[in-house]
Amino acid sequence: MSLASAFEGGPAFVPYLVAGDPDYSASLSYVEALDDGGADAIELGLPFYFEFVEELDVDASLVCMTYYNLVSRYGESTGPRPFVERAAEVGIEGFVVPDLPVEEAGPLRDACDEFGLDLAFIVAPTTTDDRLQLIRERVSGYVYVQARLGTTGAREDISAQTGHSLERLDGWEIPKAVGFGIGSGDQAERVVQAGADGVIVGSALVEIVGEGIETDAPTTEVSSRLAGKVRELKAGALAGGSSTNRNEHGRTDPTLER
Amino acid sequence: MSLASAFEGGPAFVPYLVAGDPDYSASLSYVEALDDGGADAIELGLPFYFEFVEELDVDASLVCMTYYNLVSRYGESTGPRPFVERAAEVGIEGFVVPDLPVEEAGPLRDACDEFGLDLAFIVAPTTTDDRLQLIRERVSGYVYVQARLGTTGAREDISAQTGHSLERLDGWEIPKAVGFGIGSGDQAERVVQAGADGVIVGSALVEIVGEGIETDAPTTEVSSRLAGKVRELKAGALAGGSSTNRNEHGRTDPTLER
Amino acid sequence: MSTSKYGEYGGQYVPEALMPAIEELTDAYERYVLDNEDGFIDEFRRRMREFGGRPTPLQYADQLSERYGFDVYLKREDLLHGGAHKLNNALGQVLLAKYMGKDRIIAETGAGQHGTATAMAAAHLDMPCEIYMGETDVARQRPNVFRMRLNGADVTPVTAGRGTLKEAISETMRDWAGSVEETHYVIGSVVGPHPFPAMVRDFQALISEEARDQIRDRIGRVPDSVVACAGGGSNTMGAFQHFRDDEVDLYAVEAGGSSLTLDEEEGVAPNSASLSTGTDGVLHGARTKVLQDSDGQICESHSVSAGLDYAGVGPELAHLVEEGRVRAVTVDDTATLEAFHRLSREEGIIPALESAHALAFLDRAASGDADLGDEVVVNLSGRGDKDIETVLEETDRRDLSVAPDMSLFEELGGGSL
Amino acid sequence: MSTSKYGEYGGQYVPEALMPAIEELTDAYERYVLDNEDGFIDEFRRRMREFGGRPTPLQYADQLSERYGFDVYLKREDLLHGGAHKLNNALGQVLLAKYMGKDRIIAETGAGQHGTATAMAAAHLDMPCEIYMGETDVARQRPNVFRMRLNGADVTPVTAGRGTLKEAISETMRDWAGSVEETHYVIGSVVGPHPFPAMVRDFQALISEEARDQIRDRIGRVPDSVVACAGGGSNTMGAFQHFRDDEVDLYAVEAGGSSLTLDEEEGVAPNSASLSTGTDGVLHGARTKVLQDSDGQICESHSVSAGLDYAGVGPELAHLVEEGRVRAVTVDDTATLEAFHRLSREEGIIPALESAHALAFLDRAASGDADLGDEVVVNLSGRGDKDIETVLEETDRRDLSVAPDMSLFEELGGGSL
Ligand SMILES: Cc1ncc(COP(=O)(O)O)c(C=O)c1O
Ligand SMILES: Cc1ncc(COP(=O)(O)O)c(C=O)c1O
Repeated sequence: MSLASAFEGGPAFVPYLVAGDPDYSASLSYVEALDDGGADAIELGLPFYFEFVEELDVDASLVCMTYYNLVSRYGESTGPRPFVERAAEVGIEGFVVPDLPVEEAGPLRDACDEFGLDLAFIVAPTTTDDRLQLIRERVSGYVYVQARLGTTGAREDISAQTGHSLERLDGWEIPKAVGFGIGSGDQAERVVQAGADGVIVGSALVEIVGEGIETDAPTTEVSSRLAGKVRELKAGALAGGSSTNRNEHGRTDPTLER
Repeated sequence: MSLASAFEGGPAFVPYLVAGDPDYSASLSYVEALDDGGADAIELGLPFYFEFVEELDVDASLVCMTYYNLVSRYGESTGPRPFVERAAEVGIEGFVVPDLPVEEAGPLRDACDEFGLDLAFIVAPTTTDDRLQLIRERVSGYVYVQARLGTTGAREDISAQTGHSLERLDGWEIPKAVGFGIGSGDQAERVVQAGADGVIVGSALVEIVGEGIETDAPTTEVSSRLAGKVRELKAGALAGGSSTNRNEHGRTDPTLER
Repeated sequence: MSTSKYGEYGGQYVPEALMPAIEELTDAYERYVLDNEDGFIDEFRRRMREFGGRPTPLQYADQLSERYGFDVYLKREDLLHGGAHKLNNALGQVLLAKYMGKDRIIAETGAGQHGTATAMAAAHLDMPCEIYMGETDVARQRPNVFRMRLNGADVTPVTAGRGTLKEAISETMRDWAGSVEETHYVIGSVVGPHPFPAMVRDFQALISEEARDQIRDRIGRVPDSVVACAGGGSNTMGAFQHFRDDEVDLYAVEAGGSSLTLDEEEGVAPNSASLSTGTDGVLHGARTKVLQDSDGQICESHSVSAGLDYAGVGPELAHLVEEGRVRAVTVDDTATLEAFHRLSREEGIIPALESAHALAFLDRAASGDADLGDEVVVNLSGRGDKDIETVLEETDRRDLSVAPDMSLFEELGGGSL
Repeated sequence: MSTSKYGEYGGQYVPEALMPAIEELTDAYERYVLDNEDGFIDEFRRRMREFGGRPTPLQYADQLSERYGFDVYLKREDLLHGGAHKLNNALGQVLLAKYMGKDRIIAETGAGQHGTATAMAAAHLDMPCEIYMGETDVARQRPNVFRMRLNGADVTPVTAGRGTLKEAISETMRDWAGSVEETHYVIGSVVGPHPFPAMVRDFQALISEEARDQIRDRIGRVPDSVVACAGGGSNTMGAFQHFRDDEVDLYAVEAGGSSLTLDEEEGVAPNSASLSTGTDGVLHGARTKVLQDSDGQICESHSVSAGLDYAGVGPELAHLVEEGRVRAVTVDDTATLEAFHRLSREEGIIPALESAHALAFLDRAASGDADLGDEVVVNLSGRGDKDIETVLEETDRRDLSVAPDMSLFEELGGGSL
């Protein structure tokens, strides 16, 4: 099994939510709502409880996004191996660890290989060519293309930025999912038009959960808002996929390469 | 006219009050009450208004006690001469200036001589023999013998202290008035027994005025309390005078010597 | 080339977007700080002398020496501009940012000490400066907020979470991740990803460079031991650095708070003793000793002293403790308050509560807990003006014989300070 | 032999009971301070170095120099232990008391700066210490009260009169008159009867002794002018002393307050400019320039800066102004606040409001009011931590373009500082 397969049915939509936000049972519903809305993979901010994943009933691939301290502290022995082993048991297919640059990723990469999980890395606009090379050697599942640096500022030029970023990954045989500040179906569409194999959406969804807390909305209502947003974004991504000659931007057959 | 004459009728009683405390007219009454009570001379804390002295109807000799800044600032020209001239006009007979040591007293001594006024100096327990000599040369009217240093501490040994202080003035041909913390007729008596030619009482009277302010007592009541206290003190002084062979302590005929 | 690892500790655990900034900074650190390119170090030393007030004195403490039976020398970082050792680092980094061509400074602050030092350095070097501070801290550390504002810094209250240091750090990181090209992030201690721990140590090493010369001038040899408090560990590493190759015992005194036992249930450590009680983890960009629960969740730390109240510690210091070169010890809040009052009263110096931890350890040593030898240097990392309100409150709750009676002044008008 | 008179000024206008103490002190001053008997001056210098933090730097002020078009050097007395030049004098006198065999220290204080310096010095030298302070001042200067208490000093609130500095001085004098044998009265400036003005000047002269060497090292010559604020005038005399025989213009900057015109009716001077607007009189034991009405009643003085808020001035300084050697100038409260903000913001140093007067005069000079020449030394007599609350209030009342916007922080919890 490989995360890359989540990208096989055309442009993938990859939403992000935090398990346990605002509480355990509500977030179960929310994550399931993402699935209902048509998510292809779900990045799950996973503090530490795997029982959450066991209870979860979703079709989408599950990616665990968490800080390296939690990964490396789990279980009795030191290092990431126990965490990865348990993640594999509950059906998690891969990891994104935002504070783990590729240089420090050796132990986690090894554990993922041992248990057949993917390890995605982020590529930022500031990533140097030297480091791109390192990342290419170690990434699996998909590469997370960070669309821009700050979250503030004009969002209009997102497709131009994305196009530029994707050009640097020309020839990489791995799906490229673009994220960071994407919030509407329209933006999703343009990102895919610019050549992305998938769209990652985080803060726009976390905001919906946050509003739910503020307005004290029932879980079902928040869930349906989430599912609606997911449908909008998914539709945007798909629209982007059909309106474009995607191979022009170097998309290749998304198979696992390591 | 000389202040020394106030000491001629036996042990003199020299009370002190501040003109204008707590207000102009009340303090007029209070000072007159001191006179009624039998004061021989009155040390008047005189901030700056001479009209007060002009209105005052008393028999006792008036001594002006004030800070040197007020003495030296009065009138158009600098130096103490204008102040002394005006003081002479209103009938003041002499000065005690507590912050003017004998070394700095040249200009005031000259002005006093010009207008026939006395200038008393204080002798403290700490005054050195060298300085005693200087004071002896420049003092007139009476010498103010400071009975002790601090106002706190045991008051019982006041006569011993006083006896010791007066011994140092043996042979001075000028009345010796003892003051500082004397508050009862009994103390006045013992001070005179110890050889003083006069008793100066300040804070015990100022306190009566202060109590009057606090209890909002009518001026007449405070005046009568003052007069009562003055009578007690005066009686004590006189008792001390009659119960003692005063010449034993070196008392001489109190005539002006400079 | 500088090394990014100290045994098991250190490293560069940062978001991808920051890696180039970290590499650029590493390069600048090696060129300017290590190789004095363009005379950077000369200018740094000159400004620390003229603006900062270096060298700070090494003072023989008459009363403490008599009390303890060994010679106590105080390294007087409290006399540095701003009132603490913090300026050594803040000025070094702001100056480095200038040499790197950056034109904006950001920093996080908790209690405000690092923020004020950074704001001062930025004003001195004419650099725009923004300080992130949790809104709870903004409200309870107002004098420091005003100081930063007076120095022309923008203070941005962070409203997320509990509104304290942790959220302020996240927000500063977020800013940096989006502004790395023109912005330098001035970290406040020997923590964070390489090259920060090494660089901050090198700036703070002025302390031991001077102290070593000063004590040798005085007694003709190095001391038997050096004692410093440890929060993140910057004054600590600065005080130890030039004594590391000598036969000198090095003591890092941590905040023992009210207890050394972690409350797993609540995720709360009633202390800030990460060297003494922490476990290996990754925090703020480096592998180090961390106060965390068994799941790897970072604990809330606690100390009477805001500047020590931190769940991690510098990776190099963690390594030195692991190696046995540095001894990590703790003193609790009460012993610290006693030491605060003792120095104030007997030596006429009101120490920072942070520094009072180092002083409190002298007392423990004198009662037999450690043999510090005959000649002891204590780093007095800062002055305690900022702590007076806290000390009054905390003293009130305890029965400290050494504390002065303040009851008279409670009667006389005016509520708080 | 030391001289007690400076032209018309000076002298010893004290109660008879104190004359012996004054003579004893004069003798001690001549032996220990002037003749270094028993190595007094050596110990004084050593303690000022190790405990006090001397020498303080002479700092080139980059931004101010650029702004004004002449070189501005700041003599950084703000870095002295305690945060102001006050310690030079307090430590000198407490040490002298020790050499004289006294075993008790008393002092008066108004805003608390001199009191805190004296309390620190007394704690350092292990001398019991009592500070008299008007009860109104106790209530409004609580942080300083706490500092004194922390340093082990007794603080005795004086309830007489308005409960401010004047009453505190009287009460201290009363104490001294009754305790001269074992007690030394540490006066807070170059005021009072001889030998105080000469002695305090000599202790403070460390400032110009260092500054003269420092500026000559820097520019190879003495400066064109030296600028210092003047309350009682101790930092002033200290900053001028070693430049008196040079061709250097000396400027004493007084507090112009809100107006230079005396209100005869109310007996109130809305300024503290005794050199500029006062008349000859006798105050606190010396003949000098005094703010007084035509009857010789001392006026209430006023200044935004508590430390300059005094109706008299040192007699020697009055004489130097009379002679034309020193120029007395004034700046008002508003110009002072602007200078406070300017230095904080542009140089990263928060000055004492007292010192901000000296800085404000640079601005006046640059706009043509005085020709300070090319090389100007300004005595930065103290740091402004103590003044932050006052500055916020006073800034609020005015419309100062240079001041930072604090409104954000008024919304966020917590009332006053
Ligand atoms: C005076 C003082 N000492 C020590 C510290 C602790 O920091 P570090 O351990 O990095 O020296 C602080 C932090 O604010 C401080 O203000
Ligand atoms: C910082 C500072 N500067 C100046 C002064 C004024 O005193 P002087 O004129 O004696 O230097 C004071 C008095 O408190 C002060 O605190």
